[in-house]
Amino acid sequence: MTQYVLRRLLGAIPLVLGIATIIFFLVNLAPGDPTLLLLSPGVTDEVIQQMRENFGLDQPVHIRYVKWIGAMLTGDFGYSFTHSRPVADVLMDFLPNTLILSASALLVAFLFGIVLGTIQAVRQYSAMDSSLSVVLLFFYSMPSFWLALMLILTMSLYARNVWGLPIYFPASGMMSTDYEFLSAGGKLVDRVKHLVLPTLSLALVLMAGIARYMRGSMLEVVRQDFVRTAHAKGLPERTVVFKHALRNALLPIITLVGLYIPFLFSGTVFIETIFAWPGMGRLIVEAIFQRDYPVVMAGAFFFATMVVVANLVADLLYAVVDPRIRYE
Amino acid sequence: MLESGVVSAKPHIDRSGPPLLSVRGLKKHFPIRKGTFGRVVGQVKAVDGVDFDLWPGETLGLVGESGCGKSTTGRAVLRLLEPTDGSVHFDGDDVRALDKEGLRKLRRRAQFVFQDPFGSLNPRMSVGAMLEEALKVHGLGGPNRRDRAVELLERVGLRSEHVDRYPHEFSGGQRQRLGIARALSVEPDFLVLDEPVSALDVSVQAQVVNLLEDLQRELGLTYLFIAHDLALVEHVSDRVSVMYLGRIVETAFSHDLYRDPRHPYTHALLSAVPRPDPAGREDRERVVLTGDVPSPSDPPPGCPFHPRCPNPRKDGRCSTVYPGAETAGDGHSAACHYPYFKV
Amino acid sequence: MSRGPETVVEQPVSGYAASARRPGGRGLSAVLPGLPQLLGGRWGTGAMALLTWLGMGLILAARSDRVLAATAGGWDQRVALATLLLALLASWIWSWREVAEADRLKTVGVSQWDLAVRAFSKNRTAVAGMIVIVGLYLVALLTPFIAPHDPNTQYDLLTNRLVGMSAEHPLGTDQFARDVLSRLLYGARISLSIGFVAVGISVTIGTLLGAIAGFFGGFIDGAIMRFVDMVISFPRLILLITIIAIFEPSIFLIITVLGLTLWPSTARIVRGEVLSLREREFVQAAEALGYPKKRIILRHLIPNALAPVIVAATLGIGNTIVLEAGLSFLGLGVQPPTPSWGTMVAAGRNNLLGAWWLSTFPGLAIVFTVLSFNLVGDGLRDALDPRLRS
Amino acid sequence: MSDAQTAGASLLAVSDLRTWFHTDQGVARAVDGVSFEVRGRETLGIVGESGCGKTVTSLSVLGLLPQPPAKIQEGSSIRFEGEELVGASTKRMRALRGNEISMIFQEPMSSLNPVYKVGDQIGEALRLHRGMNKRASRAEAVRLLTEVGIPEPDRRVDEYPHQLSGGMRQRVMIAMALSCEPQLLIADEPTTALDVTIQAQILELLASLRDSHGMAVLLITHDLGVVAEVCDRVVVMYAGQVVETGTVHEIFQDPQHPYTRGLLDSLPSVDDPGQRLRSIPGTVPNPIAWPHGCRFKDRCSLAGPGCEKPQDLVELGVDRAARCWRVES
Repeated sequence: MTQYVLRRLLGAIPLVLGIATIIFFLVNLAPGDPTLLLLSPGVTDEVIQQMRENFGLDQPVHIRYVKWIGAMLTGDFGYSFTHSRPVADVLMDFLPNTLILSASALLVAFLFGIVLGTIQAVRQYSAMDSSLSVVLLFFYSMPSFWLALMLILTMSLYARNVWGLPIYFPASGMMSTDYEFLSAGGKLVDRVKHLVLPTLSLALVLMAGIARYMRGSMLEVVRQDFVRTAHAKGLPERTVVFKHALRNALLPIITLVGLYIPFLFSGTVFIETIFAWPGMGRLIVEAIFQRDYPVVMAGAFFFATMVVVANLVADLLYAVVDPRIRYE
Repeated sequence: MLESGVVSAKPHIDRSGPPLLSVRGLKKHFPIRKGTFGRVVGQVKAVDGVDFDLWPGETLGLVGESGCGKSTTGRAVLRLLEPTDGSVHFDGDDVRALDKEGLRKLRRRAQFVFQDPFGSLNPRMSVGAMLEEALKVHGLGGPNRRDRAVELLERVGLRSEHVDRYPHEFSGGQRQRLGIARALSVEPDFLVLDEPVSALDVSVQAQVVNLLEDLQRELGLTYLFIAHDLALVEHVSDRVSVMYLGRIVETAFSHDLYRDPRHPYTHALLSAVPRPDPAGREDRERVVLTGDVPSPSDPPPGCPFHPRCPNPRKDGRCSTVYPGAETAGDGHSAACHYPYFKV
Repeated sequence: MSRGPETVVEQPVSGYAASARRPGGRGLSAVLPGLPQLLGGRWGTGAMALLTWLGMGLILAARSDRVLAATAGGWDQRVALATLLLALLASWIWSWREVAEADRLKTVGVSQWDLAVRAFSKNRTAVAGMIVIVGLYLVALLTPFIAPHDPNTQYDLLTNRLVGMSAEHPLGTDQFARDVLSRLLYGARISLSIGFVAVGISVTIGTLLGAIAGFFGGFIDGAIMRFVDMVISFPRLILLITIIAIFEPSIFLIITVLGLTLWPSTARIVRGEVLSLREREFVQAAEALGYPKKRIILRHLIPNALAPVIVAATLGIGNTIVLEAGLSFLGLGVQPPTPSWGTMVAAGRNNLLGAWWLSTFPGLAIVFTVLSFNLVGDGLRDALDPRLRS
Repeated sequence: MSDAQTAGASLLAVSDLRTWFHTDQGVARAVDGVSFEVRGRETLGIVGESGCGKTVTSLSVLGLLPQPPAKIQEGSSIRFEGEELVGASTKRMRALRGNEISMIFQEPMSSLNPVYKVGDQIGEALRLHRGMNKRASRAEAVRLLTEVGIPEPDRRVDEYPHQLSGGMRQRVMIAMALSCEPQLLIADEPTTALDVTIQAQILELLASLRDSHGMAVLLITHDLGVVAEVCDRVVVMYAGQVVETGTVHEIFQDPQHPYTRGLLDSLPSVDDPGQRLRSIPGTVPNPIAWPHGCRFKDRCSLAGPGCEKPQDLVELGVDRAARCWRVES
């Protein structure tokens, strides 16, 4: 088993290096020159020239590339102009927030997606199946940033103030202003309340996709010969469905993890911007606008690594569930 | 000069001249790759040294259980799969040395008929278009290729108005006829038939087999007939070769092979075939082999059949020395140190 | 064992021909396109022809002044005029030919595509999706005639700013007192055209590279697939944002960038299909018949690999529309004042409480457009399902 | 073996079974009035070509057909030890399946669940019907694996289906079916997907287990050779109907119905390969529109005026009948 893991890890390294290379050359093709940004009226040319040197911007590209990769591997991601702090520290502040949001969105999406998909497949052609299909298709076709705005509109603006409902969820930031004064329990409740809308905005679109996929996968498995064998053994319907069919139907869903993670991270860009959530997605977009290339490069590199790690985890999970893979 | 004991109902085969097809030491190994860089860690020896000859107008049956390499042999002979070793001569030409143009000419004279009625026809092309395409690529059928296509359909027992129909509108038996019509479109002399009727019901099977026999008699075709149904192979073939784990273990005139099997595997194979004759079922001699066929990636040393061989005279030589296949006077050869001889 | 009795050629061609043939069908279609189809029980085709014809008639009647002025107007007026005439003609010809088509089917066999069309037209939700899409494209092309106001003119800022729904402005006005409905109609062009063209580019590249990787295998396959793995494993939006932010955003840049970054998923699908098709016996038969590689790829592999590509493309258009809206939302899409749904949703963001309609309606427009494409995509997937082939 | 069931009385009695399929092209009458009996310790063979309804018949007995699209019509009767199964409660049917009546299928490659251990799948019926715990059912599974001739059973019991060959998987299926000592084993084309030498092993195993367990076997197959080797009595089916019944010797030595004769003639026999095969022309008609009268008339060499009216089974002796007006009773 460990041999299998090692081989997968080795396979992932060229992938990550490849992505890093693409990002590096992409960013360096950029016409804009980052140092111009620092131009306050009084700054003389020598100072700019000096600035370019210590950021190493004057050396030819390939040298900068080798130095950058070298630095990258030793964990030195360079210096951020806009935050005037080492990029590594900046990332350390923002990365955990993105991970919390992505993890909770992933959990919600896969949990509800699998449950809804299974219900649809088990109750095929029923009213439940067709109505769920329409609702899910509706969410599947929705841009997550619009869903976020609609959730804010209803759940945090209109619900309590206009419609007088006891529902209210905060629409920005990770915690309320009076966070320090709350009790430990209160703190937790406050953090969760702030997490609800961003997670739903990210998760619902994904959940719809997973449910559709799960329904198809279950319907495919229920047609297999071994399900008929299970019935021929006299097993009750729920054992056939939840023991024999479900586990086989979950196999392709696990591969979806690898496929949907990039989709999820793309979503964080919007959700973090709308909900003022201090995460990596928002960090990168702002860095791009401000031409803060070290942050862009490091952030993109981190995202790519996280996707590769997620794929690796999905592969391992697949090997755990499907014995046919384990021994190769 | 080989001469069968009993002249079967088939036309007399003249084996005095050179064979149309002669295969010597044919091998086809598939590499087993592992790991991310696809390191080769072993070889599946699907075909591991096969020799046979085929005279014009003759039908050679190639029979054996799944995994014995009979289909791979059929494909390697026509270079649908590039052989790993050995030589194949068709009408004197060295097939393995043919360049692109030479191979195209070979395709005109040697064709292939496939097994799966549902997979052997392009679902997106009408039957007429399929036949016309074959004629067009080889520049045949003259000005009006459509008439030639209709002629081919009628030749295999279908009707002219079927020409614009699509494969999914035909039954299994009719699709096999279409496969045969496509092979005939380039007017070949030699056909490799890879389990042509195995996927069909018995009654439909008989229709297609009769068609193949009529075509052979009329057009003087030579067949390499590959199948796992022993009774069918005996009915169709003049001579039969039995394959096991990538090699031919026995070759004989079909009549002699079934009366007097000399290789222990052929003997066991024949006794395992269920006979549609309940009267004799009690006193029939039964040889039931134990265990499964070994994996072709590491065949047992010496004679590949020795681990399962029920031959009473089996000894150390069997598990160390590979038995050569000497051909007895009556054209009957068996690759076994101690072949069975009818007393 | 062959799988039970299938449709055997002896039986006459079922269903399709008999019901379409109505005496005097041709005459009816001349009077009112779509009528013979409706009477013949084929709602999908009938409704589409009839609605198109009536729609065009309505525009001619209500907006005849603009139609006449169009000949001298800008390029979008001329495009609108051409669309109007073409749509009228199309509904006539199509309805006429469709009746004749029924006779042709009597003699010729039912091809895979006929089977798929018949299965698709039985799926009501898919046909509904198709009708909505055709309607959207017609509306987008005919906007110069349909839009109540000019999208960019700013009415009196004092009285007309952020006004709710009214007769004058059915969907209210925005923060620059511009008519939301007109902007929505003009915005449709951006979303619909970008989605279509970008997917067109990416599907073509993806199919070709996928087929080559699948057919030739070995080193080429390895190289293409490693590159595909890389691009697919990277969050696409961040890649897009990086590229667009570097160069000046414009429609042309967005289309090319979307087109060049969406092809890997199609390549993966086509490669998988080609790999499985190569094992199929009819491809080996083509090789046995000595057909040149080019013919095998173009005539035997790609036609049979198209089904999943068509489905992926249709679903792809929906996703691309969402992606484009996202870029516009971040200000990286079409630059103001040209209207696009994404920018309109973004504009409404800080007026949520005061003017809820600013973000809601463009968002709904996106959802219904993408929903229609997804409905059609699902319908196509079931219709092109290989199990239906025999 | 319950005492109520003596050697002569019928274990399974199927009479006038009609199982129809509602498809969008129309109603396919796959099984259209089939009657037969299976007695204790006996092997009854149902033989026929694809599309004759033999598999649908076997699945109807255990009620394994999804309703819709399938539907067992009123008037159909399936009695097991005298108890009517058509319309029986799902709970009752579940108590029978895998316990009193077991079934094995054609494709060993796909009939076992790929993600569960072999021992677990064998023990499942035992845990359900005999209330055994995990440990006891695993031990019994090892014993069963030995009984069906699988080498190193204590290692194999913890292996997964993909690690076994086709022949071994079919043995596992048989072990699974026999785990609760059923009275009737239904085998749907058990050896069709296997090679000749492996098929011989499995047929021999089935025959010995039938005698040692004293159970009846209902064998569904298209292979007349297998029928001749293993069956005591035979039912020949064509186009959803029984066209001939009789002992295996009567059917092979003195076939009455033209279809049975046609089947036997199209077999290439190993003993005299010379003469040309006499094939049956045409193809099986479409079950949505069975021809009226005799369903074989368009393919029958003896077709005549009498074939236009519906044919019923003409009794020719004890358990001996044929559905053709030309047959003299």
